[in-house]
Amino acid sequence: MKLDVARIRKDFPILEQTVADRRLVYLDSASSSQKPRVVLDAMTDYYETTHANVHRGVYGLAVEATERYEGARDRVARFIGAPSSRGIVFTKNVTEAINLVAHAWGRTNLGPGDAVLLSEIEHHANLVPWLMLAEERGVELRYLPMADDYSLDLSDLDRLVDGVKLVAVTAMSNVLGTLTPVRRLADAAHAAGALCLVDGAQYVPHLPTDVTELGCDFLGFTAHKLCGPTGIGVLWAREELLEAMPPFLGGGEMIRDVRLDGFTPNEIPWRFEAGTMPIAEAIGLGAALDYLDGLGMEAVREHEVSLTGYALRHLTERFGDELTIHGPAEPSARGGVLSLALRDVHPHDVSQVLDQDGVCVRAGHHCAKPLMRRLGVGATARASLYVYNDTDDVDALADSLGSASDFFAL
Amino acid sequence: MKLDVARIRKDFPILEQTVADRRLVYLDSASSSQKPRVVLDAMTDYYETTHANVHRGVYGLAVEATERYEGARDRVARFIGAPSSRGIVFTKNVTEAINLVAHAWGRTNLGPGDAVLLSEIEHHANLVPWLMLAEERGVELRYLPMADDYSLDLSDLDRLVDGVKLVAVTAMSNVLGTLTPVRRLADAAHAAGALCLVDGAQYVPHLPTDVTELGCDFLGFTAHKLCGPTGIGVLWAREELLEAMPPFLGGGEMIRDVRLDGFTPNEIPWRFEAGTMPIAEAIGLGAALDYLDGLGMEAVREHEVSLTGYALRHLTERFGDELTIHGPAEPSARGGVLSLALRDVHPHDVSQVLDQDGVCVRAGHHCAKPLMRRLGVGATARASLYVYNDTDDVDALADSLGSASDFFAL
Amino acid sequence: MPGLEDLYREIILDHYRNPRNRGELDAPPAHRVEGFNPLCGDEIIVYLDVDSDRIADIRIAGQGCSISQSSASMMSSAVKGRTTEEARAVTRAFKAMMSIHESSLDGEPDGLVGGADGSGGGDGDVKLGDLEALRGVVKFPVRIKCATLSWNTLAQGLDEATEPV
Amino acid sequence: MPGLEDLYREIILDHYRNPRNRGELDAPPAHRVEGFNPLCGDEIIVYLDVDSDRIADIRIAGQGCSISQSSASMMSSAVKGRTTEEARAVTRAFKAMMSIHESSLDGEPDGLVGGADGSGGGDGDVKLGDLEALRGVVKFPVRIKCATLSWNTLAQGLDEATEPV
Ligand SMILES: Cc1ncc(COP(=O)(O)O)c(C=O)c1O
Ligand SMILES: Cc1ncc(COP(=O)(O)O)c(C=O)c1O
Repeated sequence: MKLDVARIRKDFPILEQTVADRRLVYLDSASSSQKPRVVLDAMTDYYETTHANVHRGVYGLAVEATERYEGARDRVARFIGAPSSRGIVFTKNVTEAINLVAHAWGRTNLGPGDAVLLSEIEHHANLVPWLMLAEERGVELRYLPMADDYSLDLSDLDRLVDGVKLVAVTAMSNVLGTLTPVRRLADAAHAAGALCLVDGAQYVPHLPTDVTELGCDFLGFTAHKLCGPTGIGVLWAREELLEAMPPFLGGGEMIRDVRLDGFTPNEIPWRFEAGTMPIAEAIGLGAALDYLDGLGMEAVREHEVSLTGYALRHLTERFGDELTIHGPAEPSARGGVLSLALRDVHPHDVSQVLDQDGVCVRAGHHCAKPLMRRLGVGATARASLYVYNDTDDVDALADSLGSASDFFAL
Repeated sequence: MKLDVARIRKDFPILEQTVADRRLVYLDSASSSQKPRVVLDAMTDYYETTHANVHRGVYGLAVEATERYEGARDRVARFIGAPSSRGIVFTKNVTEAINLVAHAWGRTNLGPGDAVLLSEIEHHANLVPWLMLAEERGVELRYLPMADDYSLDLSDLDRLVDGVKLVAVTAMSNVLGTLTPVRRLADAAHAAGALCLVDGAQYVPHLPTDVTELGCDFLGFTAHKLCGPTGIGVLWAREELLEAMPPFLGGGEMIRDVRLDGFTPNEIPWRFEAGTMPIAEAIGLGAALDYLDGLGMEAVREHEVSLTGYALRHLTERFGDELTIHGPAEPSARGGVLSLALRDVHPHDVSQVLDQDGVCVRAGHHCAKPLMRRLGVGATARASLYVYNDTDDVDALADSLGSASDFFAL
Repeated sequence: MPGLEDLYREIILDHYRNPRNRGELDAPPAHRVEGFNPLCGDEIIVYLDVDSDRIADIRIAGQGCSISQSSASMMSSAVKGRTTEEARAVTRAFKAMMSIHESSLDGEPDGLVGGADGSGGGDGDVKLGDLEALRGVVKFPVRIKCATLSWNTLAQGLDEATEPV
Repeated sequence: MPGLEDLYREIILDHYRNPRNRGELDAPPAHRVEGFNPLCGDEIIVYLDVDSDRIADIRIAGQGCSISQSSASMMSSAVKGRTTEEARAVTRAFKAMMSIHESSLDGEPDGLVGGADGSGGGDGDVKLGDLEALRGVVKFPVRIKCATLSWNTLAQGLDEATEPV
């Protein structure tokens, strides 16, 4: 099944905009995706008909709000093939999800002499929480290096994984597009007696996801990158792990009983949901998953492989050595994230010129400074693709890169 | 200036609902308020015209999104009289705001032998974070007791405050409606060399707020109780305090630089905003504050004092000894939160009967179990008032309480 | 919308007003188990005197709404004098009756409650008697927790009481 | 919408292509200060040789976009050979020119940037010369940080270099 992009584009109100009489070319979905009308409607409808705080009321609205909120949890579980919704914790973004693990699991299980294996290509969200833990607890951090073909270099995996308690890696690089061998890393982690955390921020929006097939123990992702609203993310974890973890944030909802001299935490998953949660956002996330499942995640992936292939070919043909694309050459080994370097024109300047043509690409370090250093650049101009992009967008990108090249020609 | 409630009600789509042919009587705003159309429109408009991730893009949309997000920060600063927006940190709710202080300030400044002064009437959000810290660090917790007139008993304040490093209190009880003497407590804290944190979850939505007048060092509140969306809260802190605090959550945006062996945190307030923030929600919060300022917070307060007075008189006349109202008798000493006990009918059952008449009140412990024990009850039925409530709502409550009383008569 | 009479049957109100087996037992020798409903603050304390696999005595303390109190009262009548196996069978049958919907509220999510498989576990002929009156609770999903609180507490008590020491 | 020519004046592109005072100085004796733009990853390193209150030499290293690089290059030309007081005055004047809007982006919020008060501080007659070409940057608020990066770094360097030891 192929995606009908023309039809899909009509679902996204923002794409009706024109910039200087040309259509908006939004190529920054790796940073945050746009939202289809059904998602906005689901949230507005919730506020207009059902809003009340959840889990605490006997009256009709509160019951209904609770059912919709918990229904979203079930929806998330189904989307990622989780055995039950008890393993689904709502957070404000994937960053909080990873911090939750670093605090609640990390501080309980890691101390001086313990090691965590990360990779050189991680987003800051999967680096800084561990750097903080390392500093506080004397935990050792190790890094899987990047190979010259932009894949993870596993040649030293056996040595690196030996003795670690956690392997925490991204399933897809937000800079390179590289898909990492999650299953293999999870198996290696387990063989070494370690757990495996997967940062699915870039993976879950773009590929069919099944936590059992991935084989990991924790998976985090974030709604705003998969057609959902800002303000909500997800941590999935194996239930036994959640059961054994102490709470992270303290407050209402996550307790069973509170006394002036202590408290008893609630059951999972609510133990990890302190205070009033992003209720409307959970409902919006549910609607986003309905939308994506309506398109079919297999079809989404196929569309992106083919569009990425088109972009790689087209850009390479047109710009040759003028343009470096930092990432795997093979579309099936990567997602639709194209980190571009146009000669020595600074990405910031590239993006500025593109903006004049209504072409939105991100210039910067993409929250992956260690990877930037590894690539030997300060920044890249990153174009990223999603369900509403088509070859016209890629062509517009190419044309606009042409203008930038001319403008900054010596 | 008096509130025009009839006109205000038209701003809230959910209030158009009828239950069994009667209008919806929403009396649970202390738990979460309803949202006016302008707030929903502001968020939808943002998503439909401007959405992009903030702080990271050169292109037009990203710049505009950043301006709207940072504009919301300025808006919040104005609403609470903060000297600058550098002291405004967005969180997901007030619970996270208090946890942030407990972690970033608490773990740096509190250890064994140090003490924190709380009160018996706190919400779990201002208890559990400190209980967790007490358990982890051996910090001593002290409690201001509740007096029999439902005010805080300050007779022992001098002794209790002596030697503490932090006084953390609610400005208004979510169960009793009691307004606490924040200024006096802040002054006592400062005289004792301590800081003062105020849980403003119930205060900020209902009274004009000025952090300088309150005299506190930290103030937290939550958007969903003041006509704003779920998914966003605020921590205000004096800038010098924020400057000296280490980060809490780690990830993108809160850093200046990241290396494989360490990181440099960003400036305030961004140091405390890890990952993609609730952007649309910040914009919704800004719109909610515009809405409330449009009504005028003085007028909001006047309306609630007068409506609370009406309710206290009316209910007491009608039910006499049959009905206990746990809270101060004087409307000017309290907010519009009425915790009711109808004879020995369980609040859960009261609320169930009221629900049949479309009267929404909350039955439960209201996340204040220690206070419930102090009151000698397991739960109360709580009716709470806001800008869209009027005497008709109070009358409907009274009638429905009458039915409940009859239904459960022996 | 289901009406109040679906929820508050006369027999329920009767147990609420005149709770059976109310009180405490010395623990030990009796087993004492506490149950909380975090939603509403209800607390149930079940005292169990198990003598060679038979519930020789049972007492209920704590506070709660009409549904949780009457359910506890009926439970105590239903299991007093029964063997622990019989008590477990009634528990399964009762929870099966209550199992619809419990998932989506703030209790145990989908399919993890004993009920569903209990009903397929051959307890089909357990007589619920008065307890049938609680069937209407299912129409008020948020109150199911009230009805099952004492039963979950009982189940925990039975596990503790029959644990090999 | 302001056009590219508002931003990329010829003189800016010239400084970008042919940066003045590019390089390093031995530190010590020179002062070495680093500046980051967390938005885009730009890094500027300023080397300052301050000799009895005069900037005897200055060198710029690091990487960045055309705006940050040209601004650094122009800055180096503008302050080289000047007294530290004169350099501070130019800095204030430059930041005053840039101060519009900086607040609402990811730099220092409202009114806390030196610019605003600097412009009221009697630097009105400081000649900005070539630096005037950067005025167009103000129309592209997100690029203001690029233009001011080297100046903020210089300011920090001057503070360190003139600190009483
Ligand atoms: C006094 C008080 N503090 C804290 C909270 C917690 O607010 P939130 O759940 O939005 O974090 C509430 C409301 O539930 C409250 O009433
Ligand atoms: C790989 C990866 N991990 C983590 C994140 C952080 O996501 P969020 O900012 O929603 O927490 C992102 C996106 O910014 C990402 O691309």
